[in-house]
Amino acid sequence: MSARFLTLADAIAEHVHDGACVALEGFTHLIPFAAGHEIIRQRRHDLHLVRMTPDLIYDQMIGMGCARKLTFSWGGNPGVGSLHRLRDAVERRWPAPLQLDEHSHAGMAAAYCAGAARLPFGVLRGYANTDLPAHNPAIRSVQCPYTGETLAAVPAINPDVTLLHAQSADRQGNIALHGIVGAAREAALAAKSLVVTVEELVDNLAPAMNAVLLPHWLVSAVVHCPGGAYPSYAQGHYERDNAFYQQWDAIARDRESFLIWMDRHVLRSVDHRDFLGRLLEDAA
Amino acid sequence: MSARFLTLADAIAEHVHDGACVALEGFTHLIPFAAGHEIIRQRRHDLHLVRMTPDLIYDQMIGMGCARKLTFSWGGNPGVGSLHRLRDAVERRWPAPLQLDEHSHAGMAAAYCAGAARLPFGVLRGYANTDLPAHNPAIRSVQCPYTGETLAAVPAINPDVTLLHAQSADRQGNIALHGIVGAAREAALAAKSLVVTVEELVDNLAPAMNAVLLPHWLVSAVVHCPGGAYPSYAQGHYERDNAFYQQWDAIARDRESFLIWMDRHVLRSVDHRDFLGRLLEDAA
Amino acid sequence: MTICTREEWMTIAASRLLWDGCVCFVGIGLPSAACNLARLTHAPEIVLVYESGTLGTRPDVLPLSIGDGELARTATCVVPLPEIFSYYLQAGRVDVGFLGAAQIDRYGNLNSTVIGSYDTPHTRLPGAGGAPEIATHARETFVMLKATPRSFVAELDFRTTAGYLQGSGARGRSGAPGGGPRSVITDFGLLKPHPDTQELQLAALFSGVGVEEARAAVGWPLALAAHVGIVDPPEARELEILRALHARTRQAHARPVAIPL
Amino acid sequence: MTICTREEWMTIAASRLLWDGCVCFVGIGLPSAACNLARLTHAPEIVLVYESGTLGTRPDVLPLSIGDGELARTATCVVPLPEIFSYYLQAGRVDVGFLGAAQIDRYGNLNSTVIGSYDTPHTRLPGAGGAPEIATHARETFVMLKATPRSFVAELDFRTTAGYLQGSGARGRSGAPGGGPRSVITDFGLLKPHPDTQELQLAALFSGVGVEEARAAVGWPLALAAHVGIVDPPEARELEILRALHARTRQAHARPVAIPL
Repeated sequence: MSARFLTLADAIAEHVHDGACVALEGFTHLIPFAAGHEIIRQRRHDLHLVRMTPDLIYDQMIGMGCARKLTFSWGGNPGVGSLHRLRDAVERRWPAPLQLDEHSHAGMAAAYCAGAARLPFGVLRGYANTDLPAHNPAIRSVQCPYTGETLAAVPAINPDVTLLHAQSADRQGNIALHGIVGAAREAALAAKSLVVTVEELVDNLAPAMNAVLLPHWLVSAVVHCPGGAYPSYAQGHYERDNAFYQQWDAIARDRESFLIWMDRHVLRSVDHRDFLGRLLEDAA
Repeated sequence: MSARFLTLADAIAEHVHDGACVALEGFTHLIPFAAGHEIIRQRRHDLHLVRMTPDLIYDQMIGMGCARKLTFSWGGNPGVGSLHRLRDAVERRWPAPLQLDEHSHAGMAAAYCAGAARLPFGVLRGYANTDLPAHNPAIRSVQCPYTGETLAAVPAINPDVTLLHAQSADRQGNIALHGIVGAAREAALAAKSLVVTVEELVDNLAPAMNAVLLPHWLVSAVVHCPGGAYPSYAQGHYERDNAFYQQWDAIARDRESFLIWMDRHVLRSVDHRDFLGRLLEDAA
Repeated sequence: MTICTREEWMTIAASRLLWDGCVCFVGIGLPSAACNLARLTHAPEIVLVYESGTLGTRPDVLPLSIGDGELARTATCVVPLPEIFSYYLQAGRVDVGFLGAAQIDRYGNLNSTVIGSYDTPHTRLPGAGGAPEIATHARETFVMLKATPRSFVAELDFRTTAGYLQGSGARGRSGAPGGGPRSVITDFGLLKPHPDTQELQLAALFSGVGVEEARAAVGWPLALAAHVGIVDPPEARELEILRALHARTRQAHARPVAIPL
Repeated sequence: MTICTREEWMTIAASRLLWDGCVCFVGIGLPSAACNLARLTHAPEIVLVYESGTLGTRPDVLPLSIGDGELARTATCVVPLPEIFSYYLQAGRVDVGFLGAAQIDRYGNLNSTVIGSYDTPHTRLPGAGGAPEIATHARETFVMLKATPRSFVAELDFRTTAGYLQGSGARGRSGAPGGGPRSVITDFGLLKPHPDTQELQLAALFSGVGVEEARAAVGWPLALAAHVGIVDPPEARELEILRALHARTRQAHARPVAIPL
């Protein structure tokens, strides 16, 4: 398998199917907003969404009815408060019920690592004396064959497709990330297919032998998509728009204002460039 | 804990004790030869040596009677052939019997990772249908709590002390490595104490946010020791002396020639600088 | 006495609990302000670890999120998140973990998951994040939250994070490696666990605050420690540095980010 | 026909088995020469993975060790060794694993651990290294070793690495994810497993070599495949590129390394 260069619309059409298990990763940094918007535009539904920190893009996807299940470990608007669409789905089943597969960060990280290593489960000293295992039957235990100690186990996460945003790709489709990487690499390696939007295409990646890199033969599709992480950020390219995160609280608090915003900015925009243009218009 | 800057002699005297479990890591690259020689000079014995690929430095330590046990996964002279001193210890118990705790690379890597994470065991799909588990009771199995599949388990490796060689340290004792890192970082993080010899001390490490780095608060002692990996190599500083590796075959094949070489080059040298000087004399 | 808000006082009180060189697992909000204040005052060599993977970070302004670019730019290094939880936190490399929550009970157990029942929640909260394992593995934890009878409760709706469980040694018997919540910093003073029962007791009051205010804010009958201390008011220098930090932060966050088009 | 050594012929025969774009887990020695020859001839986009953590490496000269600096310098990237074994090999990302050994049996099982008994060995060999898991997880493996009745044996002294076990589907029944040894490249030709029994059979001979030479070199009664093919002699271009690679390598390794004093 070698990386193919596609438009975002083609990459989503080809790799994200209704009912699939889909992870958009990136921990605060490099969140694939553009890819998430295209999934909404293509009206995907019944998705099993996976992400440590759902963030605004999952709030949007859940609010637009894309999801039936959410695997996560922290679902808020970082530094601001609630994800209102996520809450509405959980508290009032709007626009649809949302099944929760809830973890801690440590548990979910172990589950991604197990997935990347194609082991069926991950092991950690976690979830001890908490109510989480009682509400999530996927959290089990395993006994150490040396000490007899009981440790927590989590089932491996192996998404049908992982979508990432990264700073750059070369002409072969090798992908380079830098800055905060979260569990992006593990989520990528754990997936059956991998779609990456990038800020820029370069002839040759900067030499950095121990850099975080995804070799082209692990990459299903590469999409050139500048600004693809906005309002999250891409270290070296643009900063996190903290003000947008704060504004989102008001937009998403109310079903109607949410739907109006999504209609104007996501559904009616033809692509991510158009989406960004509409935000620029708002700001003008 | 914060890093202290010591001479190599003091660092070994303080951190490597008779009977201890000691790992000198570095996969082909950055092998801590100077540290191993100082252990020989200080006549440490009854050590449990741990290293994926024993290499020449363990051949020397075993031949000089430092070791009682060896945890390893491949014990040869890379690209050349046997480690004759290791073979002599195993085949003819000279100079002392050597207990083997033998693994595969994948198993030992999993054991280091478990050690670094302070889990009691590591899991892998390994050792399947081989005779290794029959000869190493430390290789056990664990059952997946989801699929019922039986997987291999290895006990965590947590050395009393890990010794590494690295390219550079800053004034705080932060350690930077680049190039082939093997399981050096996992061995370092798994250890109770960590001693690092470095090619150079710098005021500030080059900024590289995702570089391989050991923060100073994990480092027990830093030793400035240029050439400390020779005849292994330090990427960016000097190359592997493949010719020396080839010459070692003849030196180590015979007990007497081995002892003469060790006496002249290691025991009679006062430090690593003196050791290198003696090799230069030989070459002149 | 310098005039300040209770939030400033909490932040300053928390920062004083930290020591130079301590390795601190930092959460967003008040803990992040307290840790950075400590770094800018008496603990210049404090090692700040954020769960986003930034080790030894020295931000000039406070991050809004746990993974702002400022944290990466000023870090000694940035590692993948799974390593933070396995090789650093679980490995016992963290001295102090800072936690917040929506609810705390008298044994320092925390809820940040749900108000009401899990399946039919009254209020769905963000969830666990790093908290359960921070609480398990950090040598000690500090909890920061403002006190009301709705947050300091007799019974949690959901136990997201273990403190001292049912007290009287239950945590120790459970085998938890870390020491548990050693201080709860709230907006009237500090609570600390009783040495035997581990029930949180009033250990210190902000100077000028009375016991009755504390009791009114806590949803269980609050016991007093053998000695109830006084938390000195902020010094002028502490307050100045904290306010400058907040001013820089406000300024930085108000700076409009250009839409990358 | 170009005159060449049997070792050259083996290397060239092995290189021809590789295809462009294939992800190849490379061992030192003959496999490394074969893989790099393939890269320099018909498979420019072959992805070479060395267990030292170098991914997509394109060395100008052959490494002596598995971790020479040349491999790191010319790699797409270098990752920690545990990742190579867990995230790449065990994850099923490797198409072809190349193995050598001291002994092979008729079902492609390998010994690289010991001659004689494990506890009182006649000859202690280097041991397993990456082989057991390469053999388990690579989609297929190629084994390269010169044939003598002491290396191609009726019974192994120690099974370091599983091939087809006892044959007749035993490997498949054991649940091994990879396909096992699909070709054994030796100095008279190729052996391949029988489709049903998986016993290694003579599948091809170097042109000019007779069946009797093959039979004499193998320590079990060597069966012939339904069709025994011919391995064409090296082409001039193949030989030229291989010899230039070896010449560059000899020259590089002969260059004295300055003692870093």
